[in-house]
Amino acid sequence: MQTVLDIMSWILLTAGGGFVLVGGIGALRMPNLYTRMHAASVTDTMGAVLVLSGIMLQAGLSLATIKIAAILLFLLFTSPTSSYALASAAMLAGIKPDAGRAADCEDAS
Amino acid sequence: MELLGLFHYWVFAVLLMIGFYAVVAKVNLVKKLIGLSLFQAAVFLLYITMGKVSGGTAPIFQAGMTDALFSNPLPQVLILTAIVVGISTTALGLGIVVRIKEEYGTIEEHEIQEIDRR
Amino acid sequence: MTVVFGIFLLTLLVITAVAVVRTRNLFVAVMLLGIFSLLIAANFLLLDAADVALTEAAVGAGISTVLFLGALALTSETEHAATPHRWLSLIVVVSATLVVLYATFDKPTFGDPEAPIQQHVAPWYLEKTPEYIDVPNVVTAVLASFRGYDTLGEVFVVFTAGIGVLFLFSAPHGHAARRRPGARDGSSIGLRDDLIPRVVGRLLVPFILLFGLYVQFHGDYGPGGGFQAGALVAAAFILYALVEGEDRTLQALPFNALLALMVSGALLYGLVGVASIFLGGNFLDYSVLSEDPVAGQHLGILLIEAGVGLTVTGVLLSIFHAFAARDRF
Amino acid sequence: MYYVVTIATLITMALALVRALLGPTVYDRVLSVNMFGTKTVLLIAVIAFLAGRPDFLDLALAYALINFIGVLAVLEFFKSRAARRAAERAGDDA
Repeated sequence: MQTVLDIMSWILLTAGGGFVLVGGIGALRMPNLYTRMHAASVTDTMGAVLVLSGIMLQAGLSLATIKIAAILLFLLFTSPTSSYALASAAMLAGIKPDAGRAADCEDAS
Repeated sequence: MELLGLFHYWVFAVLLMIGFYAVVAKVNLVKKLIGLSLFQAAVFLLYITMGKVSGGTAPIFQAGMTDALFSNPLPQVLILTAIVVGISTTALGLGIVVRIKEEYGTIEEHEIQEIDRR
Repeated sequence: MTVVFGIFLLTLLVITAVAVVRTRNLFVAVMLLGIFSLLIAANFLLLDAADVALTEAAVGAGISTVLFLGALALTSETEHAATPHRWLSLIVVVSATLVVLYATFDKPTFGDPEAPIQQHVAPWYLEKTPEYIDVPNVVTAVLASFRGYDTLGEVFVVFTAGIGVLFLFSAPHGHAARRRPGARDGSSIGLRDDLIPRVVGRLLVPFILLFGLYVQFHGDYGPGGGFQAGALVAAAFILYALVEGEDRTLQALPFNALLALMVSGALLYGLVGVASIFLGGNFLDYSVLSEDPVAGQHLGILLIEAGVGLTVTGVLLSIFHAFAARDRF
Repeated sequence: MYYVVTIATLITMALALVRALLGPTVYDRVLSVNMFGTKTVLLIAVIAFLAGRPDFLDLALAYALINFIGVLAVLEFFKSRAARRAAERAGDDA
């Protein structure tokens, strides 16, 4: 039983690490703000869910698992909200979503 | 490895001086305060680094942890309070900067001095 | 391996610090300062200082960004290009760096258990805490009991800083003529029009408050205590002010109540000390507060941590309101 | 096995920092601060288990709750700045 749990948490943790890394590379390499935001949200949702559930399997039934579940819940509430807030602020400031090219220009202020 | 043991102190020295540079060379008062908080963070880092013991753990007793090695709690106590004091004093500094802006219309040091000379 | 992680994080820390100083856009500098705070908290954790990392988290992530942004809104966002005496200051700074670097070679190696700092007082604290105070968190024991004097001083410094900010902002406006009626309308309602942040923000406020109380009262057993809890509770009210506007926050917790919090926390701390004198002990010697010395210590720590929490909450929130209530021009 | 995740998180933090330094807009920097915050939560959670001290999770919980405030403050800052500029323009016209 323990071995099965270990292997499962191994898989979850490694996959989570992979998603985190891919999101990081995307946030660096994507051509404009909105695509970068898209890449960054991979780390906030998929990466966080996989890594934290991998840890949860290791922790077993304890207070730590409840805390991790709370962390996961709050992350899933806050990170989409902050992405929304950021995207709406950028939209209002006049940065156009344009997937093809680097559509950014430095905010004049 | 012998030299790597001093890396933390080098980082402290470099951070301290980056903060110091911002305080002496920049003329913008908000930037000076930012430099001051970098300086402050460097000192925090020095204290905490000195309290660390290799192979030690945080000085909080836990069930089933007999004769574990603990890091030094004393620097942690000093820095814990210093962080909150630091943010309060930074806020005081920012308050003074805001008042200067209201009275002089600028927060650049040389412009303030020019206005004072007139 | 942990040491390698630490070195990596420290390198990022130095890069961030250089970028903070180099950028001319103060808004960008504040954002980078947020990253700096996250990095230094992770470093504190790697260096076994969980309590310090929690304090940095509570203060650095929310409150300091909000205060700096408030100050930028009231002053200006960009820095002028002029740096007079640039070369002179560079020379001074580089030579000072060389002196400090030279001094580091006399330091004991990182993590050396034989270093002078590990020989004095600290082993005594670690050994005697279970006997005299009997709380698992040695940091709390030292903070609240063994070095209660220091903490009393720090609380009064925080209190004084709060009074100082309120005093500064009690002055009338320099440019009263430039104030326009209605100019404040946009700034006082916060994000009341943005539905999604508003709903999520309102959802989080009670949880942050609950977590603050947990940190306050669980501080004897895990990382936490009055300073962290005060900052967390203040952060909860700041979040409420951001999503619901200043006026509603002031309805929930009026300004007079904040002043009362500030004063009562500091007073509570002092009175515990005076009470222990009257009961026959020394100032801030909690052993006399109860029949059993250890129970007395527990009671004393509970009371003074409550005092610290009240003062820190009151001061941070009144500073925030003082900045937010200032007319923008 | 926690090392894999820790290293991935650290590299992502470095990448986010590069994005914060490059910009080009202020929104990119806010994005990377936000991303950095989530990565710190993950890093702290992993380190807590790496060190065998689950009580460090309080710290990750604090960050999960508090990080949000920074982004909202930025949004409020942009909004009030836009309102201020609009008021200034209206004042200039009058």
